Amino acid sequence: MRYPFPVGKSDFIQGDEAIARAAILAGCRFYAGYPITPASEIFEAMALYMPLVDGVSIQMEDEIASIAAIIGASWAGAKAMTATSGPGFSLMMENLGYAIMTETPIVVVDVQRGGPSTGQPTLAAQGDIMQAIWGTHGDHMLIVLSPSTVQEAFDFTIRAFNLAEKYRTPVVLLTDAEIAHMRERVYIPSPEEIELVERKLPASEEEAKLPFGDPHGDGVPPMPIFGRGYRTYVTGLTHDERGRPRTVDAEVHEKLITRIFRKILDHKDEIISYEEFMLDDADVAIVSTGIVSRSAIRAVKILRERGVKAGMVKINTIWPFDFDYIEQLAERVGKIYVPEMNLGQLYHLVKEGANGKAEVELIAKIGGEVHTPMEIVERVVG
Amino acid sequence: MIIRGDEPEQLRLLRKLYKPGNYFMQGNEAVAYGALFAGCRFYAGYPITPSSEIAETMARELPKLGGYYLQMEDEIGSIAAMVGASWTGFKVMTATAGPGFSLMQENLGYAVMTETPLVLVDVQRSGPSTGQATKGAQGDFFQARWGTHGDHPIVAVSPISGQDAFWETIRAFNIAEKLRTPVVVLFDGVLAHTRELIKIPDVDEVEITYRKLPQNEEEAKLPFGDPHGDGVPPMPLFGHGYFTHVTGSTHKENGLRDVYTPEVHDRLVRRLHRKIEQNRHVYEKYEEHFTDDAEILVVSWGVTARPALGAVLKAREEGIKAGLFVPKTVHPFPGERMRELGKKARVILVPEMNLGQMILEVQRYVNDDVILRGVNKIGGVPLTVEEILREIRGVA
Amino acid sequence: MMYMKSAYEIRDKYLRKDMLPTIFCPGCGIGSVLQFTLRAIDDLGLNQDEIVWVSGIGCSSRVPGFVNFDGLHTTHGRALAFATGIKLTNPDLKIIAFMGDGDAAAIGGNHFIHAIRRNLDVTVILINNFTYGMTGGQVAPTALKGLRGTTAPYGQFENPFDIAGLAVAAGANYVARWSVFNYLQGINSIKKALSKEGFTLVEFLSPCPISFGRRNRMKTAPELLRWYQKITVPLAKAKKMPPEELEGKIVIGEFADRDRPGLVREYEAYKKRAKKMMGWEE
Amino acid sequence: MAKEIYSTYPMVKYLRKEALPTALCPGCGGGTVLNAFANAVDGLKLDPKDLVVVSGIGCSAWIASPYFLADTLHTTHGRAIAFATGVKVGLPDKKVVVISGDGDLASIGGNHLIHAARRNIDITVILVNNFIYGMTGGQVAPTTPFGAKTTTSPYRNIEHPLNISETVAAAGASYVARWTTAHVYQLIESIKKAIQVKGFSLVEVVSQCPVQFGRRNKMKEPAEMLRWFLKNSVPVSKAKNMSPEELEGKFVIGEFVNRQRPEFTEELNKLIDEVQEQFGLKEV
Repeated sequence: MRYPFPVGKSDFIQGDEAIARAAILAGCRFYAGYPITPASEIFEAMALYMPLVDGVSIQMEDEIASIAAIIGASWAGAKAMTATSGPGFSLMMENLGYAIMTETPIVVVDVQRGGPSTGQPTLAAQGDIMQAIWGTHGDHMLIVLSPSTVQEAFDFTIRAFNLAEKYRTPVVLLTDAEIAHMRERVYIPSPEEIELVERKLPASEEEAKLPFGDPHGDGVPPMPIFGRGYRTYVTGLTHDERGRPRTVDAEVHEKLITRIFRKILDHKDEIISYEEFMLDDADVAIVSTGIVSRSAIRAVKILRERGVKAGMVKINTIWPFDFDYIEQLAERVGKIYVPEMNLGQLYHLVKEGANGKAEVELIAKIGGEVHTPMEIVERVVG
Repeated sequence: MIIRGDEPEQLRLLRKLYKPGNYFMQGNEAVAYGALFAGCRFYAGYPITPSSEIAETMARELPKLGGYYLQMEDEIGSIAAMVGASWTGFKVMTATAGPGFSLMQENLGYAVMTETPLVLVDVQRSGPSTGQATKGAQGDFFQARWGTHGDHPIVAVSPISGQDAFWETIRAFNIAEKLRTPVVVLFDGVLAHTRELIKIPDVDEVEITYRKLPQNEEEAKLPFGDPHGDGVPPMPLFGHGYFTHVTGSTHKENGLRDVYTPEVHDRLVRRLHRKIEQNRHVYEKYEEHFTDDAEILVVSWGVTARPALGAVLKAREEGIKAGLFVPKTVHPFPGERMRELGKKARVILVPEMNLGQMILEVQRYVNDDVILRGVNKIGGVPLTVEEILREIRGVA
Repeated sequence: MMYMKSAYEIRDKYLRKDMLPTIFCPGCGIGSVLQFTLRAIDDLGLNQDEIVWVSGIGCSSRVPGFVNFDGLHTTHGRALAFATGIKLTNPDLKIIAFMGDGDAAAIGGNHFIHAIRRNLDVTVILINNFTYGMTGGQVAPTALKGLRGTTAPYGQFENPFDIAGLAVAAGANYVARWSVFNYLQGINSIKKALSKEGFTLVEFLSPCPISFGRRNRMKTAPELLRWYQKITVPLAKAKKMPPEELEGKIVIGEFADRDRPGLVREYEAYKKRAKKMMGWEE
Repeated sequence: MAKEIYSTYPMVKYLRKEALPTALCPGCGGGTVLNAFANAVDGLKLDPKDLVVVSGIGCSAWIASPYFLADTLHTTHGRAIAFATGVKVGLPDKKVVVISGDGDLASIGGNHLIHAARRNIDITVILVNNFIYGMTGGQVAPTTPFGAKTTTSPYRNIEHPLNISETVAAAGASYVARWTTAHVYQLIESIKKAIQVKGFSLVEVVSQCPVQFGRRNKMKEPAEMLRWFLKNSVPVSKAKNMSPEELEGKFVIGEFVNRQRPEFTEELNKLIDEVQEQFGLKEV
């Protein structure tokens, strides 16, 4: 396999470019998109690479069509991705729910920018955290990842594909304009160095007949993709294990939806990822995600120099959120600070997790600039 | 229409058309009549179960009142047309269900950002996706709060009966007009299709609010300023020669775009939040039953509040000290009151027709010494008094 | 007279027995159009395992559930966008999009014209019944002036869409329209559509006596069929009629039959060109 | 320098001075469109107080919003016409004009465009067609000529451009015309007609984007692009006798339709009158 970019070595590239290269190496062979700042460079890179690796890159008439096309492609057997930003992400909400309901593995990248509405198209924000979790209607479960460096943008994209394939679910990669447009040194591994997960396919006729069943007990049914003679029927309506619409049967609905929750929540340990820094003896914790974590690490170092026993947690998996871990953390430290580039979103999750066991304080910043380490330090030392 | 000073004519028509009295009607119809009484004279929508009867009632009644019913090409077009009409002075509404609500999210954010008063009724049905199209649910609780991208505040009310739907719709319009903001009515498929005896009042019993208009040229020049200190700028409507510029991009007080200056964004978005936060008295509303001495506090909302009340009453008969707290305005959540009540309770039960959404709001305001438990049911069948009572007994 | 298999043979061969009966009301035209489509597939001898049925939301969109093929029942209006992903990923699959008028022309109007513009290789079978049947008979953008629906209780005042006409203007390879009354022409058109590259459309005027007919003084399917006979004008005849006379009429026939290259072929050439431009291939 | 230009430019009275200079790139055709629109308003002696201008997202959406001094509604991507529908119903006596780009109105907003044409609502749409998404960095548009290079069709475009004017005419508009920025006088006249016509009117303006489109297609200079327009323009009357192959890559210019059809807001208000009459609600 020949790649249209160097592999097995480092390169100095933008976050958007890193995401595109990671997707190609993860085996993504279908990309559908629509231009939007600051995600367009992902699309432009995919447009350049896809035809060369015998994949498809197509520009659809809008974001609704883009996510629709990748769901179709996934059912035809391809690993598929789209990338967008706030306004486009809002438009995708209906079909994101469809992907959850039909258990379609796809990766959706949301490069966050200042909002609401068209807001600040070129500037970074973290205002879509709650939207990624709650944006579509009805009870639903999905996976949301959040990188803090260009290298992580690359690594998490590969992880996003692996999780999507493994759990037959849409995965949202929530990054921001800052990481998307920042250039950093990134190690692009060669294919042998990358561990890829492929979706389970039906091992027998029996399994193929239950595209929404649970033959292996892990909540994840094998996916009988189109064109293999399985004659699969896929619908966003409430359906039984065979995929037949059963829209007035409460039990069928409950069984389906709880399995969709279970297949992710039962594997929380594997899906959830966070990193701790200097937390062992800390009595003040900073919890942050994405680009802000970089200022937070620096802030912790400054605070330590000043004699404050500070530590921090970088949240890599935003959803499912590890409420239990935050509760344990709250028991260990007296106070938790949550710096984020919005007026309080991750803060809500942390507060729920802390369960009243520690004081939780929000350090909000909006307008497009990342917190400086000193802004965090000053809030902590008062 | 009504806002332009032809109230006498509108009152004459309302009186002539709708005699006060008790009528046997669906919750959806109650919403529609509430809107008509609140002064809504523009409706743009798209067919979707279980909200269609609202559109059908509006299509039948609005022309009689000289108002406009538009069926747009989709839900995105519907909310867009509403925003346009609102800027010409109309009180506007649309109704939809989950899938349509998902489609409206982008323009809902636009309405928040441009401070456009409108009322959006989401008749919740069982999801995700197309799910159970004809069945009720309460699964869009957090979508209403967080469904559009970016930092944004939102006001959402949730009626607990057909009669309540009539009044809560009127209240939604009043909040929207008073605070120049979109208001979501979180209704549901169960109440929407339940027929009940609903009292239509005399028009004089209905208090309605109108949006603030600019008092002078100066005010009109700052359509996104805060001349009165309440965070709510007067709205210089189109067609009055104000040359207003309205944009969903980050803008200054005069409406002109400035998408690069962090301070401008900070000022605007923080005011949008402050406007909602500091005017709690305009929208905060909840119901309480036996909360004074409740050891077991049931917190519920919307359609589930009714069986919850039934269960609490029965529990009291059995001597269990149960109480009920029902937020009627669910977003912003009445957190302070929740905190006070949470201090007194030993156990808090949160029954809802989803896998646990409002319970997360409750959790933020109670300490860890309270036992907090969800009573969840999905599949389209409402929780029963018996089911909730069983849970109450279980912790009594 | 050509030999026709019995409806039972067609049913047994192509329908999922465990899904029957269908949800369609008595007198609904969807069953007829479904039968035309299955007969066309049968006559052409197409491989059942190489066809995917795609649909959106509405009565007609429930069809992929009843036929024994791979099927993707999607969100409202978006079927053709989903189809784009399937077709480009696996070009060996033939795609049939079974759509209603509200789905294809109201909420899905944009995907419709853009799929045509791209010349996506898909055959659209479109049920036009002037109404939203599933949600209770609201007026559709295809409804002729004066027709009633639950959201047009005083008669439709908007101008109607001519879906076939729009498809021709947007550049579809094959476009035909019939009423379910014209069953032979209908089957032949579907066969032609399924045999061609690129975007093909066969639109059917199809009775919905329950949600539409009842509100328009045509309570039964035969009444609706008679009405179709009255309002439809064959293309050859329509060409000689002035616009005023055509007001309130619907033209039927074959409107376009051309051979622009389909999206799959264009994309294959594109991949070759890309590799050549990058010096990967001669 | 800028001040001097404004003081001698007669149309400046129609512009929002505090918003100038515009954000458009040098050589962009957007200025020509703004100028033509201002001249049409001037020629018709329209009071800008009787105008509401609506736009979506993109460079062309910025042409009149905020630069034109009227009520201006800058909306979400693709939805300008749907917003304008609400404005027109609310203010039936005002002129509602939508000025936006090809990506905005014909790609993501294509559905609202054809449905507004079907309804024949009295809105004037000035669609600036520069074949490209300029603001986001030069991605392929549904109007990009077959074979042209863009950032998302780096190996040349394989899709065929949508014939916007023809499609809108087929959908039922009252007035449809197409010109290029090299046909300024005809353009002004067409905009005047479009504003006056009762019903949905579309003026498609083929316009140059030298930075995002021209640069990638061997036409770096605006003048080169204008020459390209002039060389490849074919009047409607002549195009009628040409085969599709001969018309490949040509710009058909002129008026496509100019007809009277029932108009939406008029029909809507007529219906309301009838209903009020029928239920005896009219005041005696």
